[in-house]
Amino acid sequence: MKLRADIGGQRFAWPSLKVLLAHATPHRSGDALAGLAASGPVERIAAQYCLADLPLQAFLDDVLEVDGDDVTELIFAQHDAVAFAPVSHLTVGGLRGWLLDPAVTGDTLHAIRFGLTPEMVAAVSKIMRNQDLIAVAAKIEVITRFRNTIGLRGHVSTRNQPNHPSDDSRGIALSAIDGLLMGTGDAVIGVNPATDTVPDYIRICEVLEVIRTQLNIPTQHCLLGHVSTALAAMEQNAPVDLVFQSVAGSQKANAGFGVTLPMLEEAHQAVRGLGRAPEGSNLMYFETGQGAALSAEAHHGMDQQTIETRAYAVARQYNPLLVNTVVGFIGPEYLADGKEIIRAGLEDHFCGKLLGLPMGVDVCYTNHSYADQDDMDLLLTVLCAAGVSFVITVPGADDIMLNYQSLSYQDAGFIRNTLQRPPAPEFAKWMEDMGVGTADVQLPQIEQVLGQLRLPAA
Amino acid sequence: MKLRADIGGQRFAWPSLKVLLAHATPHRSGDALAGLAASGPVERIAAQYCLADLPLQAFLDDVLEVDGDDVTELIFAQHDAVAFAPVSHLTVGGLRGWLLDPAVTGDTLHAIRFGLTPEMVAAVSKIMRNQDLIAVAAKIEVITRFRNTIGLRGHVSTRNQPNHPSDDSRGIALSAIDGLLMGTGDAVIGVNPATDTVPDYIRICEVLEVIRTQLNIPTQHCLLGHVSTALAAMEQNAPVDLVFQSVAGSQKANAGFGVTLPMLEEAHQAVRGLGRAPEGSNLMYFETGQGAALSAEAHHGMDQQTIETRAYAVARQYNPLLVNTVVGFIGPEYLADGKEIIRAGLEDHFCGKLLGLPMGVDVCYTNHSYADQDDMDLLLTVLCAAGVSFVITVPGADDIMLNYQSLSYQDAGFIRNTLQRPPAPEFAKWMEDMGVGTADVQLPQIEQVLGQLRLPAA
Amino acid sequence: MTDLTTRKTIAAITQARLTFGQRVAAQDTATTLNFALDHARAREAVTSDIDVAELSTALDAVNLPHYRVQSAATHRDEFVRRPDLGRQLPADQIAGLAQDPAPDVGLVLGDGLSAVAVTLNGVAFMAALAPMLTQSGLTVSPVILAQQARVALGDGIARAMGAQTVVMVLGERPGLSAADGLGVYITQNPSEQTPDSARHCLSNVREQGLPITEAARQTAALIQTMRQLGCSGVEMNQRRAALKAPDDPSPA
Amino acid sequence: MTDLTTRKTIAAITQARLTFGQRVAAQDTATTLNFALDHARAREAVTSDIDVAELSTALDAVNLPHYRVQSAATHRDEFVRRPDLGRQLPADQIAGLAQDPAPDVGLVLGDGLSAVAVTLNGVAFMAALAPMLTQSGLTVSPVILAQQARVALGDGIARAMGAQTVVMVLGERPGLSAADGLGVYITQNPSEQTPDSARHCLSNVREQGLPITEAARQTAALIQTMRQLGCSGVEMNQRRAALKAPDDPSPA
Ligand code: B12
Ligand code: B12
Repeated sequence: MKLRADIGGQRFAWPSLKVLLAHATPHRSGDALAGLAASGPVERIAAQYCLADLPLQAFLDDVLEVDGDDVTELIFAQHDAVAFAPVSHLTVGGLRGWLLDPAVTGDTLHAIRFGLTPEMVAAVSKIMRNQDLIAVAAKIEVITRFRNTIGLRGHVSTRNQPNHPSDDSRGIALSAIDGLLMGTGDAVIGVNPATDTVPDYIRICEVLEVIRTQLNIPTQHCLLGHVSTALAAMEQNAPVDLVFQSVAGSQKANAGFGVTLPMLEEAHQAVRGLGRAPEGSNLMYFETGQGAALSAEAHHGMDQQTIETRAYAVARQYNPLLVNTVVGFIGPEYLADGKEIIRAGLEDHFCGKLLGLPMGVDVCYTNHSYADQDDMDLLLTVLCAAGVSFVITVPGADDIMLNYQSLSYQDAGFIRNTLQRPPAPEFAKWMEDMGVGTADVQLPQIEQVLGQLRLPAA
Repeated sequence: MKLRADIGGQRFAWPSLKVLLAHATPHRSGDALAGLAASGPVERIAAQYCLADLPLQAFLDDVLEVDGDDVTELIFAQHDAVAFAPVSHLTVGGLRGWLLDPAVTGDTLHAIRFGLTPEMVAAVSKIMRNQDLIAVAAKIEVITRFRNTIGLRGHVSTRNQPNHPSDDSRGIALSAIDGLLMGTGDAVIGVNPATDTVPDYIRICEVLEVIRTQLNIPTQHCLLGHVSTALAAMEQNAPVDLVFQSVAGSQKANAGFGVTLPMLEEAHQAVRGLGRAPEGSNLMYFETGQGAALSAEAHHGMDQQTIETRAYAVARQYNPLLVNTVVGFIGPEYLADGKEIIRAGLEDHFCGKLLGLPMGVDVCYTNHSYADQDDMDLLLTVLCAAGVSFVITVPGADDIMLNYQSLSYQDAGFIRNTLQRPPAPEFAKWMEDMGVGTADVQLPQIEQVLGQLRLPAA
Repeated sequence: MTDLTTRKTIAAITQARLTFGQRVAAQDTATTLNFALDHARAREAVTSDIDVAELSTALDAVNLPHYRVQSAATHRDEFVRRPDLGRQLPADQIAGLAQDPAPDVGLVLGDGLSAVAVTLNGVAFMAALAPMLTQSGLTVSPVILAQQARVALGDGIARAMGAQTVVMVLGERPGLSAADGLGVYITQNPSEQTPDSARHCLSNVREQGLPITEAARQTAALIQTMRQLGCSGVEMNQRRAALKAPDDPSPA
Repeated sequence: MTDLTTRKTIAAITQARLTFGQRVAAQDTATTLNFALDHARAREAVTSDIDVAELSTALDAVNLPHYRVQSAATHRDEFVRRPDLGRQLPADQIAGLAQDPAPDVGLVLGDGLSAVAVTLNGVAFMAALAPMLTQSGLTVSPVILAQQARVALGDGIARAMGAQTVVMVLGERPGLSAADGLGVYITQNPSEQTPDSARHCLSNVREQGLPITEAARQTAALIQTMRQLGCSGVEMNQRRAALKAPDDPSPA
């Protein structure tokens, strides 16, 4: 296949599909750093013209072009020709039009999700404006369940992220309760551990379990340690609700995280074996993020957004309850400023949802990137318009362990009151019963609640 | 009054309230150009601390500090001590908290609008994040009426802007009809004339009147020529629905536009005298925009956002049907990039609404600024969350006369379908009757509609 | 009435990006990409520098002597963000401009916001205007090629040359559909602080706007009036109106 | 259980920005402004350069010889956007580094993402570590003050000095509540392409995190193990685990 475009008398050509994809991507610092970006705006648009005219069939070859990559194998194994049929005759540009067609409903989109490969979805996102990414994502409803229901149209859930630099039990509990009293945590109460030992893992799980059961909260908790630690903890009967793992879009990048597909399969079966959730519940939680594959030098010449989208193939294999991109987390070498972070957040959300995932976003930035709270307010607001499943919230928007800024617990109030997106119905009911989020109710002070909890020894 | 703040052992001081306001403003290129910006982020935040602690009472002195400025006189004449009473004891920071308090409803905010001066409102906006600007504006409902009802909660109207570089009658009609067939124009069908003679003014009014009456559209039209031209045209019985004028925040800046407050008063009475609208209708249309006063060297040392807000005092004096800021129109010397344009758009919208205006925004940028359609998608989406009254739309987002990019007619579909904000109810009914905006209906082609119209001779 | 059933006849009436496709969906992919390309081209127009050698050759070909200056803005990005610098004529640029005898009219060709417009239409405009002025007995300066130039830079140039009238021709901010529009700003008795209200302006000087020779003709005519009345801009309009019909109620 | 009814006792447990005020409204004004100030301070930490003279004096005071290099990144903004340059040691910086005899351990103090952290804690860490190493019979290099330094810059520096172990101490990306955290990255047999998985890392080295002397102690201990096993990072962990308990099922 010849990949080229003529623009005003100038001919542009690209040696392979993955180079074309990279050159068609909206500008971002990480692709420039990797030497994969277009030479300038005109070449970028030329690549977009070329991409728009490409038949979707072209993506049914190995786009990554690497021998023995199990993520690629998974992508082919997942591809469902029947689901693909309604769009198999389209070009990438045609797919964009079809996705935006008002006659194409969310149900139709859900039905074709295994007909689309990550690369097709990444490709079409590259020729879509922010508005298009919002409009299509807003049509799709991805519903998942554990102790409550995530992803219902018109609802936005939150993760309560009570991290602590030394994993102090009471430090974690204080932050978790603070967030619960602000109405956050229906997606999950999820802690990133600073430590990585099995005993610490179990201890923190128990702290979260105490909070959940004693306050009787219809939600789930999760410790975001390594999957191997989770496996070891489950063997010792730790109260594990969800198993977490960071995943990426190539075998090599996953190896960089110390994880393989069989390990994920094993973990999925192990957590199902615990029987803590009703049959058929969703039991996994994955994080991804543009830049991780490049930073592990495992991107194989793919642009960071395309390889990110391939990670969603990994994620959807295990019917997760939650998936989120950590969009602005790594730093400006991948996403330089508010504009790039917002665009990437919308792309990731759109791509994940179109591939059938319950997609959340860590609306965040680091202090070395060129972004601030105003940018986060924008990203949060447009994501809610796009129907995001959940966002992450931390005390005062400041994660004191990972050193970055995400949303604050207070932002959950903005989501409910101004953007009119209530949390999961079961959790909303709990809030009502507790008086959380209601103007006049005097809530117990955080110290009182903590005093009543019987925490495991720190 | 001493204006100072101590930050980490460093003392900052400001010689006057207007310098303090300028230094407390989020960074923007125009203030830097004017030499009015803070020396850096820390001084800016120091100024915000100082401003937050300032009692609102401090703004009841002449902030502009210019002798014989009639906009200042107007601001004092408008100030209503009774309306001010509920907030008179507050500082600027206290006002922010009060505005965000869920117990303070839109009705309460509407009731105090003449208790607040433009400078108070500008001041509080400077210490508000984008999210705050959205949350407070979203509470306020400003309803105005002519042939339809603008500003109802949950509705967003559009201006249809069919400009033409030589004011060709058929060129204007083609564009206007194109937009109507996409469901735009319930706020107004409004043309910026390239020419500025009375006969041209009358001719274009007649073209718009033909379209409105023959297609039986419950909307109003407007020619955005100079107010003096409008007066002359009305004397000759031109079908003038709304009188337009650009206004600014100081007498000198208005003089730069060739306009005085008595002229506006005269025009208001003249258009009321035409009796084209039901008694009590709103009959004026104003545009404003950050940078205009500075470009006319009539800002008197005030930052561009504060002096912009003063223009709203002028606007609200004449009960307008519509007011909009042209936020990104002038160029990067005032608002450099997408981030600055979006922030300024949210500020202007918030300030206008809090002062009681039916606030719209021209979501736009020029080719020399550092912005693109992705930025406009963000601004549009967040403005709809903030409850904007109307936005401007042009064919294909490209204004071929004024050389800038605004929203496209298609964006009205995004507003209705994805953001779920229908137009004015009367206009929505007309669309339904016509089948406009419905998937299956075959609309008449533009040429047919135009062929049927009996346009005045070009 | 013209046949309006073809896109071609419609295109002759307006360059507006009308919707010829579906009326409920978002813009189709081709439209979106064309828009993006036009935007990239317009950005190029803003960020490119004029090709001085090319303009120089073209001016030679029409026998117009010329001379080159640059404002206090050193590069395009600074020019775009700092209009104040684009209006300043650095001290070291002044000496070379002095003319003996001083010309009546200073001719300045600046890049403004579109080098493209200047390259396409700038020389033709000057070639049309200069003989009209000389035929009416006025002396003109060489064409001053001004880089990183805003409108008000012409004032300083004229003063350095001792010209009482200045014609500043420069690229208007490029639109999405046209980057070739020239703005012609004419000022009588330019001073250090000429307000814009004391200038005249012709805009959209380009093939699909105000044709070049017509613009040159109007410029020459305006210069005659300005020099008679000793002022330009709003003041000139008012004086001319007062002369014509003291009680005419219609605005200038 | 400690008394949790005062803010002070809570603050001793966590620096998290808990909500002590109203629980339904947006953040109050003081909280918002404090956040903005902390952000500005953290940005300052990222964008400031280390004060080499000050560090130099401080190192002199604790009798540590030192030498200065800079990566291929020329200024802070480039450093932040181009981590690849921050990892490269320019050819002209190599010559001055050669040591005779080659030291066992190369000591590098880099700015990383926070000059503030280096200024506050860098010298104290080196002053604690160097004697521990020499007491255990290892020779150490002068402290190499590296500007615009990423972790991997230490590899090139060590190789230029002929050191088989390198300790790269630098400012971690600053958080909103703390800009004083040092990251300590220790690598055995650094090569041109050391993967991060072949390093060890101690993070959050600061007063409210891992105390400085404790971090120096752990670093010295790790260096002993590395030099015995001839590798660092994941490989070292695996070998050590294999030595300790070949069938231990718990992860490293
Ligand atoms: C940007 C712009 C403005 C900006 C200028 C701000 C700025 N600092 O750049 C603002 C919004 C303030 C403005 C105001 C006005 N403008 Co204007 N403006 C334009 C626009 C869109 C682009 C100009 C451009 O690219 N200039 C080139 C760059 C390189 O020049 P510059 O040195 O950076 O900027 C100077 C010029 O733009 C000049 N300028 C701008 N407008 C006008 C108008 C007149 C009559 C004059 C003499 C000079 C002038 O002032 C700037 C500062 O010195 C043109 C449309 C076009 N296609 O050209 C209309 C245009 C030039 N403006 C026009 C008009 C009518 C006006 C106003 C009189 C509107 C009003 N009723 O108040 C005012 C007058 C301003 C004044 N003080 O005299 C008309 C002029 C018609 C004519 N032939 O006389 C035009 C052609 C648009 C139109 N068709 O309606 N304008
Ligand atoms: C940014 C960051 C990352 C980024 C690095 C990307 C990049 N190019 O900068 C990403 C997200 C890829 C990452 C990945 C991992 N990280 Co990390 N990371 C951080 C963080 C937040 C800041 C680091 C920093 O400021 N460095 C300073 C600058 C100047 O260095 P740099 O040269 O620009 O960047 C290098 C280092 O950051 C280094 N690095 C980053 N993480 C790790 C982890 C280890 C074990 C090592 C040896 C090196 C290393 O790799 C970068 C490229 O060379 C720290 C937290 C902290 N407070 O320091 C955690 C932290 C260092 N990471 C940690 C961990 C556990 C990991 C992972 C092992 C997670 C996992 N399970 O997959 C991976 C391993 C990466 C690898 N290939 O070895 C732990 C280390 C614990 C320990 N004492 O060993 C920390 C302390 C966070 C925590 N408490 O959980 N990380």
